[in-house]
Formats: sequence, structure tokens, C-alpha cells
Amino acid sequence: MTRPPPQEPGLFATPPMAEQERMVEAILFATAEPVTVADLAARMPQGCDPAEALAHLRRRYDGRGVQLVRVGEAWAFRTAPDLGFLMQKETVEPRRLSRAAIETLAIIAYHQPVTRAEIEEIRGVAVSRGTVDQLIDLGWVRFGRRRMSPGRPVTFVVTESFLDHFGLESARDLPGLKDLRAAGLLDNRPLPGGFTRPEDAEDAPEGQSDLFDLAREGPP
Amino acid sequence: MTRPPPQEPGLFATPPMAEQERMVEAILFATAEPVTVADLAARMPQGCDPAEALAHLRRRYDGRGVQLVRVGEAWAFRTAPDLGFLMQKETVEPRRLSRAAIETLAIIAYHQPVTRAEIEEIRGVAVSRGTVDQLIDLGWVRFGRRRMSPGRPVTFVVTESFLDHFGLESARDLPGLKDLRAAGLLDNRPLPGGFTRPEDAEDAPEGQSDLFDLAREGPP
Amino acid sequence: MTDDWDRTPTAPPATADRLAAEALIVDVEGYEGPLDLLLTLSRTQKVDLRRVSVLQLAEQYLAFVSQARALRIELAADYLVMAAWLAYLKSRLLLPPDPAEDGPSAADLAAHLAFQLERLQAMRDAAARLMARDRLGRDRFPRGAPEDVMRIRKVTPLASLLDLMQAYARLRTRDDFRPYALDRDHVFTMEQALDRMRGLIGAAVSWVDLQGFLPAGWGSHPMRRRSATAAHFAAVLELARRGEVELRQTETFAPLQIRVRGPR
Repeated sequence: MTRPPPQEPGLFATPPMAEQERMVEAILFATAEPVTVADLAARMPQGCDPAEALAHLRRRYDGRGVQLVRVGEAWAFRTAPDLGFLMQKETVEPRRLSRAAIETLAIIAYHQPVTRAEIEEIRGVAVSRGTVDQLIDLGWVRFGRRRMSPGRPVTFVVTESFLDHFGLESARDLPGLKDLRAAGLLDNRPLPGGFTRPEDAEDAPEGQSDLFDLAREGPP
Repeated sequence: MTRPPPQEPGLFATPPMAEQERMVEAILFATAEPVTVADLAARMPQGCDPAEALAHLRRRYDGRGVQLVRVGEAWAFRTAPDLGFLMQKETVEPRRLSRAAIETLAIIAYHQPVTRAEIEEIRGVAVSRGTVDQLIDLGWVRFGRRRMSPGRPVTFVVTESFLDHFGLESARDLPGLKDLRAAGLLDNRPLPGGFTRPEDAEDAPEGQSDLFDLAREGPP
Repeated sequence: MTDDWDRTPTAPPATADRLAAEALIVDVEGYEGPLDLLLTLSRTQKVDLRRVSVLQLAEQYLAFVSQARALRIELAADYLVMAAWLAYLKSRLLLPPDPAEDGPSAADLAAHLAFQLERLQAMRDAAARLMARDRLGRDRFPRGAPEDVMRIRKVTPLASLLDLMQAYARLRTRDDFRPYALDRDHVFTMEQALDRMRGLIGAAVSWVDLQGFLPAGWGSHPMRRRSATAAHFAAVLELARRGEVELRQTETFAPLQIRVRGPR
């Protein structure tokens, strides 16, 4: 190295402090790791005072969106702590509910408060823990009162958020079985052997097309 | 369902402009890639005006060691060019480009959108596949729209990453663009009298220049 | 380069001239096509490209090509195509214009060639200026320590009221439509009743109500009561037919009574 000894004046004028501040700013911005004062001094022209430049710079960034912080012996720019929320990016992912989940949800909505055993009886299959947990996570189902029966089982009820999502004032607004049938949602296929129950007679077989129309219209 | 539309105003107080400026500062500091105004708006609280915050911020960083620069439709912080000498550690030796690649890049930048035949017409020599591929690999060139001329040839245009690399706010800021245009050197002037040399035959010389100019002007 | 290029190619080439030509030839691999070569040749005219003598340039180019041939250097086809075109242009430029001829004049063609050269030169200059700009990663630097944006995935469930209703409807109608099967839970068969009665009728030495013979637990549930009553009635009819019991009913709808038939 042929650098002039540090005391030798005049060969290279030391940059003014404002310029040194700019240099420190650029180095700290572009460097991947925090930088020590010694590293700064090594990278800056002869005669610079990085410590003083850092002090100026720190004041300059006081209250800004990024701050000059000390990391051990080194210095780095970091996002102001109160703005951390901006560093999160939410991606919304629409997902269809599984058949098990929507059936369990329907049973809870129509029969609330309802116990797990009752849900299983209606669905005819065991309800996995995960299904109810998932509905609770979604905020659509919560625990109700314990049933005053042997074992004091917990019950499940639907939440405000459920009503909000499905556009219902209350769970009582859920269409009844009769409404479902009228809307063609109860698919009344004739029983095998041409046997028809009395209540089937009232229903015309065009139920399918109603269902289709309703599906297209969406819920009112 | 019954959720409020996302643009509904007045529900929440908009942060003051000084605070919005801090937010933009934090977001842009945290990322190496340019961020569009739309992305900023999506990440900031409702009702914010990132464009105005950017204008304030740009003035604030004027003359600093780090500068707020526009890259096409996006914005980023970059170190001031005069301080590049401090950054030997960070310097990445740019990939050596062949003379053909450099010329092809300039032709695409100044004549975009431009077809391969037009590049060949200007350079007077066939453009090898590898040359364009290399530019695409670098992320500096991409395919543009197909030209509405016989054979519907693909066109090439430069990318935001090209602008970022060469420190251009937009393709309109290419050095000397105005002079070149005024001198007619960006015209796609056909050989007079429809005399065509063999390699020109595939390209329809007429009408292209109109379309070309129109496409190049784009939105102001 | 010297002004020797200004000479007409018909003159015997001076040494410098020949050396220059050879230098060009040796460098032929370095040319990016005939237009590039023409541009290099035009520089020897030391004039602005707009005022370049196309006739002279054509002659320089043709001299270059013949020189290459003399040195047995293979030239790519497009160099030869350009040579042919320049030979044509040269002849047009030297002959007086034919007023009868349509189409572009020799001057127009020459102007176009000059335009092409100027345009190529302009692009080269532009490329050089572009490359000399303050470049990212060399003069300007991005953030060295980007703070990762935390991505939060938020799942929005897709479920409408209709989905809910359909699911419920599906559940409620499942029972109605299960395949037909005889429900045997509430059925007491005649064979079962016959077996039971055989063991019990010994006690009926005097008249007893048939109702009293119904099994425990079959009297409360209506379906079970009906089934058990019918089975036991059929059983005692069978026993009466065989002559093992006697039946009587004091009036219509009165309880049916049985009595074991004693040996005669």
C-alpha cells in the first residue's frame, strides 16, 4: 500500500462531515451485514471520522421510518419498530370447505346447541376433532353451555361471525326443511319399486331445475 | 355478503402525511426490488396517498447518500452514483456482453417494440438466437406484443429491470432519444422504391413505421 | 489509416494501401456483417457520415472483396450479396440518369445506404452511452439487507348459505332414501310366539286373556305391541287348529281368551 501516513495533511483533503455522513448512509444501506466503525473507516477516504458521521446520521433518522441502530459493535438500518406491521403481506386464499366441515356446520346451525355425539348421530359417522376445530378457528362455531345430562358434554353453537358470513339475522332464519323442499333442495327421488310416500306426491319431479336456478341466483 | 366495500371512506382516520412518508420509507428500505404505487397503497392503511408521500420523500432524500428513484411504474432506494467507489465489496462484476448483445440491447431499447427482422435490418447482419436469449436471461428484454403485420412477428421490449440497471426512470429517458428521433434515425425507413434485397423480402416495409411510432409513443 | 483510400481502386495500390487492406482482411472475423465493414471503411473518408461519398465507399468495399479473393479468404455470402448490390449501385451512379426509367434514382439508393450507416453508428453511440451509465451493482446499489416481508396466508372459506342448506338437506334426506330393508327390530315372528306359547299354555287351565301372554317389554311400544299381538294370535290359532288349546271371545272386540285343552 502506498497510502500517505495518516498525519500527512494536504495530499487528500478530508471530505466535509456532510459528505462523510452521506458515505456512511450509503455504505450502511448497501451492506448486507451490520458494519463496524472500523470497517467504515477502512472503506472511507483517509481522515474521515465515521463515529461522528454515525452520530449525525442517527439524529437525522430519528423518528423516521427507518432507524440507525447499533447491533453489537456494528451499525445497521432497521425498520422503525412501530411500522413492523407494514412488513407483513397478507395473501388471501379462498378455499372450499370440505364436505365433512359443511355438514358439521349445517348440523350445528340447525340443531344448536348440539353435542358432538348428536352431530355424529345425525351424520352417521364419527366427527373428527379437526373438523370442529377448523370451524372454531374460522370463528364460525364456538362452545356453548354444557348439557345438563350424564357426562355434562360440551355443546357447540354458531357465532355472530357465522351469521354475518351467511347473511342471517339469527340462526332461526335458517330455512326449514319445508323451505328446502319447496326450493327443490330436497331431492325427492321416488323410492324403489314405485312406492311413493304421501308427501312425495305434492312434489313435482322438476325439482332439479329449481335447484339449478336457485344455485345460480345465490342466496337472497 | 354484508361486508363493507374496501374503499368505504371515513371508517378510519387516515394517518397524517408525515406518517405516510415514514411508511413508504420503511417499505422501500426493506426491499431490494422496486415497489409500485399500487403495491404501496395495498400495504398501507386505507385512504393513504403513496404518490404524494413519495414526492415528499424524494425531496427529503435529495442530495443524500441514498436516493429515491423511479423505475418505470415503481420506486426504490438506490445509493447515490457518486458513492459507488465505497462499495467495492458489494460490486458485482457485470456479465461481459458481446458487442452484438450490447448493440441489440440498444436497438431494442431505442426502437421498442421491435421485431427480430428490424434489428437485423439495422445491424445489417443476422441476430443469433443466443444473443436475444442472453438479454432475456439477464431480465433486460422480454417479449412484447406481436406485430399486426404479415406473419405476426413477435416484438421485443426492455423491462423494468433494464431501467433499474441503467438508472432510467422510463424508456423515454434513454440518453439522446429526442435527438435521434428528431434526426429521423429511429424511423424504420424502407429502401426507396420498394426495391428489396433478399433478406428484406419477408418483412412488409410499408405501414410498419406508422404502427411503430404509435406503439412507441404510448401513454404520455 | 491514410488518405490513400481516396485513390481510385484502378490505381496500383501503394504499400500503405495494401497493408491497410490486409489489416482489414485479417480482421474480417471481427466484422459484424457487411454494414459494419462499410461503416469502418467510411471512417477512412474522415467526413461526417451524412457527407460520405457512397460511390467512393462502394469502390472501397469492392476493392476489399477483390483483395479478400486474392488472398483466398472465404467471405460469408452476405458480404458477396452486398458487393453485388454495391456494384449495381456504382454503375447506376456513374451512368447519367435515364429519364425513361421509373423507380428510385441512384441518388435515392445511395442516400438510403448513407442513412443505414448513420443509423447503425447512432445505435453504436447509444449503446456506448447506455453502458457508460451509472449501473446497478457497479455505481448504484440496492438495499443490501432487505428485510423479508412476512407473508401471512389468510384463508377465506368459500361457503354460501346454499351450500349449507344443501348439506343439511343431504343429511336429512339420507335416512328417507336408504335402500329398502325390513326393519326387524320391532318384529315378533309367529314361530317365536309358537315356541313361547308351547312352554306357557300348560298354566292356562282356566280361561286367560291372550294379552297376558305377551312378552315383557313388548307391550309399551305400539309397533312392538302390534307385532307381538299379531304373532301370538297367529300362534294360538295354530295351536287351536292342532287341538291343543281352546279360544273364546265373549263379544266383538272383547279380549281373546285361551284355555289349555285337557286330555280327553
